[in-house]
Amino acid sequence: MSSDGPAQTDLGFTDPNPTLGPKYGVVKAFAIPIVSVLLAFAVGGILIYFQGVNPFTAYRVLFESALGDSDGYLRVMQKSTPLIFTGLAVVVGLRVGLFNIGAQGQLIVAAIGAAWAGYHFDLPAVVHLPFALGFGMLCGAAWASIAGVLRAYRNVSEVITTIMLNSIAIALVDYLASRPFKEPDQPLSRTPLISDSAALATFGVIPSGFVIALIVSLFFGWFLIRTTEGFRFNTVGLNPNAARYAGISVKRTIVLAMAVSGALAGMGGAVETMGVVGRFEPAFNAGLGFDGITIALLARANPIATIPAAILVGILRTGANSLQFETGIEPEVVDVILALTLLFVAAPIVSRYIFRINAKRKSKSKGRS
Amino acid sequence: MDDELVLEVTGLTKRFPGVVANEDVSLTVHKGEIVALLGENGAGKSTLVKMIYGLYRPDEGEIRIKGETVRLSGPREAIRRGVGMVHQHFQLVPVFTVAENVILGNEPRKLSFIEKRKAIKEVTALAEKNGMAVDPKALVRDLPVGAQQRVEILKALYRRADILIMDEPTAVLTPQETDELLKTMKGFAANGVAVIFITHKLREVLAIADKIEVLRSGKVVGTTTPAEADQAKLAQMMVGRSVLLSVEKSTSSPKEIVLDVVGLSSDSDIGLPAVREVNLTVRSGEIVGIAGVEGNGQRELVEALTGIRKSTATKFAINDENAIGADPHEIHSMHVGHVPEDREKDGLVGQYSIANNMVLNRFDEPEFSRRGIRNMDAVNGLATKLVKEFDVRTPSIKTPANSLSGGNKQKVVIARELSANPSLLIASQPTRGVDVGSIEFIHSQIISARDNGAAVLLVSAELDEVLGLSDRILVMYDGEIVAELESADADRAEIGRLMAGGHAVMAEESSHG
Amino acid sequence: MHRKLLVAGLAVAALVLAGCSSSDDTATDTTSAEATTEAAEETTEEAAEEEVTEESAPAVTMDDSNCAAPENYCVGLVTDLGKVDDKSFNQAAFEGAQLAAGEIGAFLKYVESTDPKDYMANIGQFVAKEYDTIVTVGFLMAEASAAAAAENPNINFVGVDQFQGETLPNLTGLIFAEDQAGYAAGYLAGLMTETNKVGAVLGTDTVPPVLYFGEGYRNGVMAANPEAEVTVVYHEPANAFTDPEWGAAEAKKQVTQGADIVFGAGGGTGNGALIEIAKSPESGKSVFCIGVDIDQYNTVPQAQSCLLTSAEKKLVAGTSALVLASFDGTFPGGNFVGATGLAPYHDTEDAVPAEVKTEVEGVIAGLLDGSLETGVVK
Amino acid sequence: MRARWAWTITVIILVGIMFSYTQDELRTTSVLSFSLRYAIPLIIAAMVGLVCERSGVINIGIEGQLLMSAFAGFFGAAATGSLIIGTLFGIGTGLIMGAVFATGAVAWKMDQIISGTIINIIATGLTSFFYAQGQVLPASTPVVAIPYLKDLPLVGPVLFNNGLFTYAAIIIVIFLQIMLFLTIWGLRTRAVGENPSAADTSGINVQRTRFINVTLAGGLAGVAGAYLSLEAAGTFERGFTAGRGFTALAIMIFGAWNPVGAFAAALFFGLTQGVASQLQADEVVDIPPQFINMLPYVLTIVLLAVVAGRVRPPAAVGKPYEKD
Repeated sequence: MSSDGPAQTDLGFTDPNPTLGPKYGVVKAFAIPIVSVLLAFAVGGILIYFQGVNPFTAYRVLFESALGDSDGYLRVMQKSTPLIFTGLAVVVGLRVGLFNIGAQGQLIVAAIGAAWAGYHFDLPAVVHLPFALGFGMLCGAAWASIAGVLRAYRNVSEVITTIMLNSIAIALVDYLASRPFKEPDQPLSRTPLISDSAALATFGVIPSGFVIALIVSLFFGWFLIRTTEGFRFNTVGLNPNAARYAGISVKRTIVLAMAVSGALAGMGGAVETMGVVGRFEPAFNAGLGFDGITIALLARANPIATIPAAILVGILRTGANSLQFETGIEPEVVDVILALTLLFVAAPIVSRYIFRINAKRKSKSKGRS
Repeated sequence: MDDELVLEVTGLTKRFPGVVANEDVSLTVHKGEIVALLGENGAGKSTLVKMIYGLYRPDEGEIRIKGETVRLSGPREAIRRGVGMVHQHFQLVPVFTVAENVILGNEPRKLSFIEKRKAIKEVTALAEKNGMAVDPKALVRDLPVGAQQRVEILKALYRRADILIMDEPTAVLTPQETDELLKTMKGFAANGVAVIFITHKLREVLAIADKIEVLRSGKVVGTTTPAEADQAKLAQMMVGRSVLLSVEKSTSSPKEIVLDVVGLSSDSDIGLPAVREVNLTVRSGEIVGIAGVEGNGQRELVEALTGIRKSTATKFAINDENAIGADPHEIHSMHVGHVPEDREKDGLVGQYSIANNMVLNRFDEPEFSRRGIRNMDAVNGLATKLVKEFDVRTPSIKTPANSLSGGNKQKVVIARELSANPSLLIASQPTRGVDVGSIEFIHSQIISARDNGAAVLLVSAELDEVLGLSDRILVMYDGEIVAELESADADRAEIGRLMAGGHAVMAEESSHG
Repeated sequence: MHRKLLVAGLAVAALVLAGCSSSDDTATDTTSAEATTEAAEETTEEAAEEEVTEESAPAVTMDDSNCAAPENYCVGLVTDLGKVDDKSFNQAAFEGAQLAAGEIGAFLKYVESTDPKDYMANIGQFVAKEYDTIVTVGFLMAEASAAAAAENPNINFVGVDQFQGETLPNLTGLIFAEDQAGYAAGYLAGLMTETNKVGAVLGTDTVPPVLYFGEGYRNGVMAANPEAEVTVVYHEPANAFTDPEWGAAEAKKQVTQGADIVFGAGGGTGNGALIEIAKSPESGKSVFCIGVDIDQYNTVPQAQSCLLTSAEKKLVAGTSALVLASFDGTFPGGNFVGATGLAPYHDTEDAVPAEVKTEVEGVIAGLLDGSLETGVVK
Repeated sequence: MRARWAWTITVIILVGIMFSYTQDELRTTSVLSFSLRYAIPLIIAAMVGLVCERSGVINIGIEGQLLMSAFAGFFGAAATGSLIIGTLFGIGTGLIMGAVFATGAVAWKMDQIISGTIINIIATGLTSFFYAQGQVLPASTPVVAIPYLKDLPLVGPVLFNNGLFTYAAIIIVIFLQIMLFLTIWGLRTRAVGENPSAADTSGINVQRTRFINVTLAGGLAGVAGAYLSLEAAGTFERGFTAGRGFTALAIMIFGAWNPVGAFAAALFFGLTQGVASQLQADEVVDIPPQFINMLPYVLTIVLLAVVAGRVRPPAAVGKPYEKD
């Protein structure tokens, strides 16, 4: 038992370099999340059944509304976008052995930061867009860095600090939106609308924020495997002692990773402000950071896998209201399904079952050789 | 010694994923008998006693305690049946007092409340009775190692253990402390306690054991007594063939100074001085060995020299370059290779492939990366080459390091550190827990590094290793270098005394007398 | 063993939950008109033991498959982040829609938003089915309603609690003079107080209606009784409407400090205050509470003993009137100021002197005809 | 050193309260009552975290446990018409939630943070999904004034004129303080939280101890949840625990993992809330309420940053116990 390394979170990811790593991670990477989702849907189906609705009808409605037409696609993409970012934020933390519970706080701080940068300045779009986006990311990174620095230099658990920082962030943005940044001459607590020059466009049914999310996600998939900095992240996450002995500054890596994590969550908030909401309004960003935890775990700390995981959550959240419209089932059933999915992904029951099947198969195939 | 059989183990087998830790082990222990379990690291001694203590459950076989076949569900039941254990890594709660640690699990109680005063009285009495001085109200974290071990022993005695297992109790003690402990153990035996004594130190075994069981690769390979055996015979039984007592090597031809240290001091993890004003030079082409009982500052010294631990020094230079305040990365770039003491914890990333481990501290060098992007072809190329050169037995360079044996893991670390052609190699316990074949290979690699002009600083708790490899020997005691000897005139007994804190002069006197 | 424990535990929990959910069959009805859909029809046999839907409305159109047909009239309702059972304005608006739908034999269905970004989409579901009238509830939805109304000129939109700056013929914002209701309540409190101290426990002042209620109340008290001391405390914005425990504690504090009438306004937070006052042994004798939005005598039965009245926005009446107007073709467009006033005294009828009742009625009349100002700056 | 400034602050606050009492009796006692009331659920919830962490398990699922048991307590009482049965429902649900959490975090050795997160998400989902409106408590919990004591100046009306749960909370704190530091259970629990391996070799079943403690802590969460819905609020709303489970963690840390310390910390934070709302009511100064509300969290972070190392969680917290 090492006493002073970062808490290790074994999520079953193995050698992060697939070209060098063995293939045994594949089962864990795909089978467990898929089986877990199916199981969660099964249990959710039972709940739906007891509400007097045919679960198959309910699920058909849910998926049709999300994937049935271009409007559905657009909404799924819009909903998935911030979730990809917050999922990535949690993933990057996990890779370095940090549990960033604070994506929510980082996201809202960045969302109001981007809104301020978006309405307060009047700049040409080529400057304004990156400026507002960057300023939001900076806010998220700074917010997360408080936890990162405390973790690295004072050995204070980032779990506790990010929980505290979430509560502080909520109070802080409420204050900002209701007083200094408030849109004047109207009663609501919200900021003014951002200038058009800071608004992210939607191309047809494809929001540009979603495209950015995809690119960033793919980038981090590459970054963690192919770059020296990514190698540092992984090494610190897997064995901080060995990292230190190998000349990697663990403290610097922790601070950097937490800042990157916060910047990613912040990007989610900024994109949400600039691409979807158009201003900062407190209720509009509820729960996005917490969904990030679900997504990161569902993706088993793989950056690219956050895309399908976020899309799944996006579909569920998009379809929830249609489910109520068509069948009268309360939209909260989606939360129950997500919680169950997370339970099955994290709990060893599913993986044990899958591995037992797998082991049996292997022992059979070994018989040949 | 009594004839009453208190412990009988037959056909005990324990498997862990991928390893058979114990296979068909049988053993008998009588009342008042001291049975030594002798074997190298990894021979299965600890696994065996952990089964007897109920920490592991045997896969096959039978344990009979005082004539009764038992299936131990855990330590609690073992304790109830009179089995006590002094663990190699002390099982103490640092923030508890001595008394609290001793009574934990067997508390004197009134209703559910602990009778604190009674506990302190009992512990004091027990300590006095067994001649072990310790303050029951002191916090364990404030005690020195020797005193902590006494607490550990008191814990077992408090539970009225009449079968006492001692797992490598002398590893952390000086020779003098060791002698005292051996005396105490004899006292226990005289009082009718059966003692199972685990060690890999032959001298101790011959000194006090009534019976010696030698384990190798999880099996009992022989049973003997001190009367029938001598050190050479025991060693042969342990390793299965004659040990090369001295390593073959040419005489050294030291050249320029590579490592030059004057007045280096460093603190331990809990902030106490661990390394005091150490002066040290290592020249190109020589191996300097540091002998000493573990815990006398060797670890802190190595960590200070490699930049992992903060230190102060009047002078600390590597190849004439100032290294005071340098971090591990900077030290590494001064062409220093470091084989850490605990390779699993500090030397490797178990989940990484062999290839990634081969460049663990060089991944960002221009050879293996360009503008922050890793060059995997170069990495794989180097790994393939090193696996062949250093005879790492692995199916592939993509195999995770976790799945290698101890010896092969160590070869990966040594290969990595030597492949950069270091001008200074700091090797800490380079053959700990490594099989005999690998030991020889590793020794020959260290010597050939020296012959190629590297300066080598070797730290080892195995005196034979230090004696066999070093050209010069420094003895470390209580954070200080207390003596420097040319290996030619080094004498085992003398070094032993030095390791125990005896001064060189005294050593000379005693050797005259 | 642990696994069995978990399964058993979950089973027990599920049973407990199921028990709870079915126990509301007899509770205040909210499920009437939305009941039957094609999905539910498919499963009616299976759902034999399910909630029995109480059809309060006669001759309702049974589904929304053909809303475009003139003989089928469909009414949809979208809430903001609240639920139609929130004991507050969402519920009142829904009840209003139910009332109207029952009267005209319309089909009624609702969707509860879970994310503000879904407002348009949720409205869109009703639009797609060509609903005739769509009720959107809550000031947060004002902009979404305006946008939807502009896009769909042949559907009428009722925006409850939404001030519409731009006038569209097919969008009517149902607004209320909360300050007037608050003023009336405050006036009553000012006359009723024996200790010359009255209090108010409110949701956040960042939500306009709450602010108007609060400040109207303050001014009302002062107008009735210049010697009285008014304590007005708002919750912070986070969890402003879901913190009954804070509401209760704050109400208790005000009573301890001598307030004998407390106005609780702010969703669950305000309800917490009302329930706390009702716990007092003097409840209904010398200590009173005043509710908000709708007649809380019905929605917060625990508070009946202390409930003097409720500063009412006639949400039910207003919503139902606008839905009916939409049906009749007399939809006004722009903004429609709904009635405000005080709910009946109920159990405290006898505690309020007749002259107080008369005086308060006079004040309400004055507010309505404009002869009296509340002094609240909007 | 920490103890010294903690005492200094305590003395300053007490002197302040005395002074305020001489100035305005009623305001002082009512603000203190408010503070105590604000503190009570936090205190009990902090005890949940404390028992878990002292056993080596970090529980960030307190929020969910509170929510579920408040839900079950309220609807149990409403359905059966009995506050006592409702309370039992709440505690029972708390125990179940504790056992579920223990199954994940202890028995299955899942990551403790993930287990807690799952508890929170499940609780939010289930309570929203199954929430039914229109339920009413059969009665309100009685306020019990303790004879003689209630007539004491200052402390009488504040401490000795409360609902039963309030007394229960105070008793729980004292009880746990005694249990933790004077009894065998306490010694063993602390051993398990500090060095599980040492506990194991001393014959203590680490897994069982943790499982039982975490489950029982869930029962405490049940008490807190029942308090919230049955005594404090008298109702249930979706999500109405309003982050108290997280604030409880802050309080636990601020109290240095010590029941009485946590009690003091909770009272301190309660006092800040009480004073803040009084300032607003009296229209004295206009402090944005958000700043008052973030105070516990800011102070906790500052505390952790400044005295890190001295305020130390039990050594084994967060790590599932693996033999060797």
